[in-house]
Amino acid sequence: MDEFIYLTFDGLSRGLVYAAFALALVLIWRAARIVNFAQGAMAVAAVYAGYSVTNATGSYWLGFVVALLTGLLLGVVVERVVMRFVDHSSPLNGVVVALGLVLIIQGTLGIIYGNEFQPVQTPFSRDAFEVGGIALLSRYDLFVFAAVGSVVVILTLLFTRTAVGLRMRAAAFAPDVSRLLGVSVGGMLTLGWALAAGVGSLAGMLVVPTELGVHPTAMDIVFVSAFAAAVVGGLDSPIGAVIGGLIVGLLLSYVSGYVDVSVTPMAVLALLVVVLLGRPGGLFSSSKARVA
Amino acid sequence: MTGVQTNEGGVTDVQTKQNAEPVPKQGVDLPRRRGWRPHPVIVVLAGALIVVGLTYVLPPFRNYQLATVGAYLCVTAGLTVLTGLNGQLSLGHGALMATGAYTLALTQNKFENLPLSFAAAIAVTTVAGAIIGLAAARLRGPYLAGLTLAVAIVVPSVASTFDETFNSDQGLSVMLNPPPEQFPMEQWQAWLCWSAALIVVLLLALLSRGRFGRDMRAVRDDETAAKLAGVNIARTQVLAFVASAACAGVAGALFAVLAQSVSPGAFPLTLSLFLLMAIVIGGLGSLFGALWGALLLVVLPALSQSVSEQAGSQRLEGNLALIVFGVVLVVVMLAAPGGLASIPSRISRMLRRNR
Amino acid sequence: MSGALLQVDGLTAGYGAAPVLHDVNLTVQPGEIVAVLGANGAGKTTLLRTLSGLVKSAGGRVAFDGADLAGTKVEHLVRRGIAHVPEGRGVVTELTVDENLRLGGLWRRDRADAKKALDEVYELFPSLAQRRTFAGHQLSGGERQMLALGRALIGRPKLLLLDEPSLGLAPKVTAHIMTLLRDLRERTGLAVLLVEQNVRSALSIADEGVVLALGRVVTRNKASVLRDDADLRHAYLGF
Amino acid sequence: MKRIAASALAVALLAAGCTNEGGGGSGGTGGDVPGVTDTSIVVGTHMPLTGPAAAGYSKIAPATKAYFDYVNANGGVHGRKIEYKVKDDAYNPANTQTVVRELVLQDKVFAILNGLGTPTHTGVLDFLKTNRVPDLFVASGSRSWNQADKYPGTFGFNPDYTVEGKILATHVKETYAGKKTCFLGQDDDFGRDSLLGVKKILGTVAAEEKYVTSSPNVGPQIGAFKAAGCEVVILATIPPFTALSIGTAAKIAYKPQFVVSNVGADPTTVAKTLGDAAPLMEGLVAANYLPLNTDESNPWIQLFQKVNKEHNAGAEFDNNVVYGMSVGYLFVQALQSAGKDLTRDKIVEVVQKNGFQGPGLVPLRFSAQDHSGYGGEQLTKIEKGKAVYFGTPYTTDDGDGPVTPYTNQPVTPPQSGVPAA
Repeated sequence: MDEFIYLTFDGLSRGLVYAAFALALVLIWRAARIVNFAQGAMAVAAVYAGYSVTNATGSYWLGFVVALLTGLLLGVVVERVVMRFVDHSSPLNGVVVALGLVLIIQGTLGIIYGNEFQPVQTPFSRDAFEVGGIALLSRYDLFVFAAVGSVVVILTLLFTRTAVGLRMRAAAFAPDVSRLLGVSVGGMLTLGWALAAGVGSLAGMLVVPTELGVHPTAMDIVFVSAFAAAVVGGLDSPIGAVIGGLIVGLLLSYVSGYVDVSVTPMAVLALLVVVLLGRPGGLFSSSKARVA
Repeated sequence: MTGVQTNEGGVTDVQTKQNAEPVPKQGVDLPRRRGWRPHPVIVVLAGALIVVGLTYVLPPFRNYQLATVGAYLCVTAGLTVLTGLNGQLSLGHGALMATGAYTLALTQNKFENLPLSFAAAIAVTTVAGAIIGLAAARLRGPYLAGLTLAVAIVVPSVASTFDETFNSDQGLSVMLNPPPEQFPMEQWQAWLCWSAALIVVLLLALLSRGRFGRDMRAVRDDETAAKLAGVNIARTQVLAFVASAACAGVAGALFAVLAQSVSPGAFPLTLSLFLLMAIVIGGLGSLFGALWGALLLVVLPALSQSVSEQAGSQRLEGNLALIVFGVVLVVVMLAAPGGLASIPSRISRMLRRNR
Repeated sequence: MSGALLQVDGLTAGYGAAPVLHDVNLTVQPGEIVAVLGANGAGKTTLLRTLSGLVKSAGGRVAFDGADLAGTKVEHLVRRGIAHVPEGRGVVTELTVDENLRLGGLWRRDRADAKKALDEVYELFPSLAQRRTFAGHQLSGGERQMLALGRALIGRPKLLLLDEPSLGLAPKVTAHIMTLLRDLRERTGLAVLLVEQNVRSALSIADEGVVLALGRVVTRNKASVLRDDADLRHAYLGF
Repeated sequence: MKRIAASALAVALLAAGCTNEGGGGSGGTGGDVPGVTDTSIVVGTHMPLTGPAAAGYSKIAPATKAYFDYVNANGGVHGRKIEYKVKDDAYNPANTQTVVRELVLQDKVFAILNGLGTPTHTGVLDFLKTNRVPDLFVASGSRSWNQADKYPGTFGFNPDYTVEGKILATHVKETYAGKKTCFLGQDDDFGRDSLLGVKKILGTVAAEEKYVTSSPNVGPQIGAFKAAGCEVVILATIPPFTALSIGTAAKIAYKPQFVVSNVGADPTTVAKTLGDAAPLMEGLVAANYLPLNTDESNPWIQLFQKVNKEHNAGAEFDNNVVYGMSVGYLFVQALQSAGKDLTRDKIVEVVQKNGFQGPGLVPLRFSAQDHSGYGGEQLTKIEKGKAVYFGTPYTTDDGDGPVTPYTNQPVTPPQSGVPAA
């Protein structure tokens, strides 16, 4: 029972990170009908930027802010310089270009920072509080809860309560109509990428310190888990992404606790297969064929 | 698509019209069929002659590289058929290669019979390909890419979960008898790899010329139209996946023989990305482009390695190749979605237009 | 022809290599309703899409209010006073009625007037007011058409490009919409370029008609004349 | 037609590739020993310079090269300068195949020196044997290198993992008698051989767990140790996983005594990974067989620091640098012993003859039958962030031989820093 509680909290904490990352995927999917396979690499690049600043200044928070800003900027650059010019007649094209970006970003990071795991600070202790002899949550876990929670709230408010949010939703659902109504669809697309990449870099900042450290390929497996989370939730649904993230986080935590850590990638694959073949629309949307 | 994003199946009702407009398919076209085309058998025989000639001229290390090109050609040719002709994107071919490689290693270490081991490798990979293909046939674009990406990531996990069989990260060594005395090792390796590669290419060429090839292209271009024309879509897709998986199995087995060992580290995610790059650059859909791709997979890393050696920078090694591959991939996709193999025909079309 | 609100000269356009429109000329005067008629595939929708920039023109000139429209971005068109209600109404089905309507006024600097225009639309279409929080996909075809029309009006346009408003609607609803257009013209001086398959109802309110066939203008004349031209109707309009 | 034209192009590409290097290839003067001329010896190695396994290891080859540069600056060996070709294999066995072939077939190296990694190097053993290339001082403690009959040209360097396991376990048995001892090992020869050694001494452990490098999370394993009430945890881990284990234990308020394999105990590397949590390493017990980087009074360290400053651009001086230079020193010793008429057979012969005295705290085990490397280790403890030796060095074998203290005094380096002939 102790272990179950520990694994549950651990899973929720990881799951929130996957949720944030899945949210980033959903944002871009909704805006551009592209699954951004470069999301992981972009997040790692942002984490490296934050890492450099933290090392240079000694301030975690300055690095944190820089990482998020780098994420936003990378989103803008990737959309404006590359994705905008992708021929969308085949959905393969966007995927292939994103994978090309993965190679470019990982190679560049390797040249700048070397291909070694670099330890990353955490702003709060990762020692767990014990309640009744059971290690539950660390301050860092609470920070993760708070950070991802704020992002979800901020995004919700942005999309439902602001004019920009209305424009972004309209541009995503009906680009042509939106343009006829004076919405700069290109601008919204750029904004969507920026937001998504910002959220992705937040997820990166949160997850990297809990693993071996930052490395050009540090997010590869995280990306797959987050993709699974997004698919579980239905790629179109932000709420689904959050729930999907938690499901994946818990699943991985239980599998690693009760079966074996090395089995977790297989568990992700199994989950993907089951959801994609069983409920093609994700668990939270009406079933529709997965034809992108 | 006139710069307009399309939504999933009619979410909004505004774009019905432009969807109906004839859009020139890009990125997945075969090179134009112009004039006389030699029968694949002739091309493959010519290729065999060239390769045999080369193996006598080249120094041993170049022969080894030549062998590697041949091994890569098996998988790039298979992927070309899958992605280029049938429009399915797979990032899981690295994992399928691993399947072939491990099967070869296990069979070979047990029976020490190379032809038998190859047969086993192909058989097992074919089965694996059928399983993934059945799932793949129900998925499109990014979903398929994501699922196969997960397959690619899962290789080390399988190797360590079943470590009694696969020996975890360390992998297995492959017991091989040395080639007959009179042939140098590397020459023998080149012959082995190229015999396999040319057979694979010949079979794929014959396959894509026939009815099955037409079906694959029809499914790629327009599933609805293909269905109306009586093509069994799911069967075509699964068969295409199986064929290309078998090719990946051959390539994996060849790599196991070349490396005399198999381990998860030899089949990283980057391998699958590199394969994708190879076929994109080679011009999706052209078997001849697959040769270009295989060649680049060997030449580009070697070139970038020698550049980094000259620059004296350790960090450039490996990473420079990644960047070069990535940049080439992005630029080719943005500028010439048909890939390098389509560039000659693009240029000639441009010239004709300007006259 | 000076003083024309919309002046189209020699417009050629299409998707890809083959043009759909060939050398199209037409004018719309302020406060005038011009109907564009033609069989399916004649290029009517393409004409509207080219005017608003969704389809790139391959030649010719379009002037609005005396200024060339070339190079105007699609999203800036509405600022110039042109509202385009696309075929199929272009209601963003995932958004609510209220959100759809607000979307129509987001570009306006004059927030107060945008709000006022919104209230006017709700007055004009009471059924929409009752369904403010309904999602677009929950509306009937007629309501969607009203929503799209109302949303266009929030921008207080000078010219309305209206694509097949009657498509899929019951005759009664169609008649209601046509009456509405005429009333609007009377009250606000709104000019309308109306693309219609339903020739009868289009000509019932139009001042002038333009007949397209295979992307070319075959006839331009007073609506009353076209109504009575049986040969023309048989040749191009199919009734 | 296009096909044929492009085939021709492909041929040209390959041909262009081979003319590049053609000239320098076998350019030996006098004798026909590959890689050896009157003025130079070319040796090569494969190392992970990039990729996840590069951490720390990428510093070894440059250090070896720096020591060779130092020797070259002091006149070389028998008038020959040593040229060291370092190829990146990114710890990918397929790449190792390619780069080792390139070194042997194209660069015509005299020998492969200190090739790193068990899975990577295992694959090239047969190739090196077929081509009769000496395969010296492999950088891994696998027992595979010690197969004198099957691979007569291959020699190890590191004490093998079983030897190390026996020595670590002996310490545990003597110092923490009666305490519950558990074991976490990497899921390959490293972890398995180490556990084998540990069990030879302790008989059994209270709990044994393993990990794979591809899955950076040891939470469940450490949790299991805590649940089992382990008081001593022996780690056969690489540095990132040592750090991860220590950090994870702290996270769940679990503070056992860690006893760590030399492979994963370099304080500089582990501390870097732990970052702010580096103080958690205090009291950690590990083992080593070479002088410690922080022991500045040691004459070997003084020599290596000087070399590091002069020829390695003052790279951060950690135990990987000490390791790399020790390898270089041993190779130069072997070359000196082999004499002026250097051949491949000759170098294998002198390595088997052994008798090398260098920075190592214990003797090398080389003989005609035994091709494994160092035969023992001495324990270290981390005090105030620095590792220090305590007790005496021990030697043992990978079988059931006893673990015995080794009492011979260490030698000091020659004045010149270059071993004499």
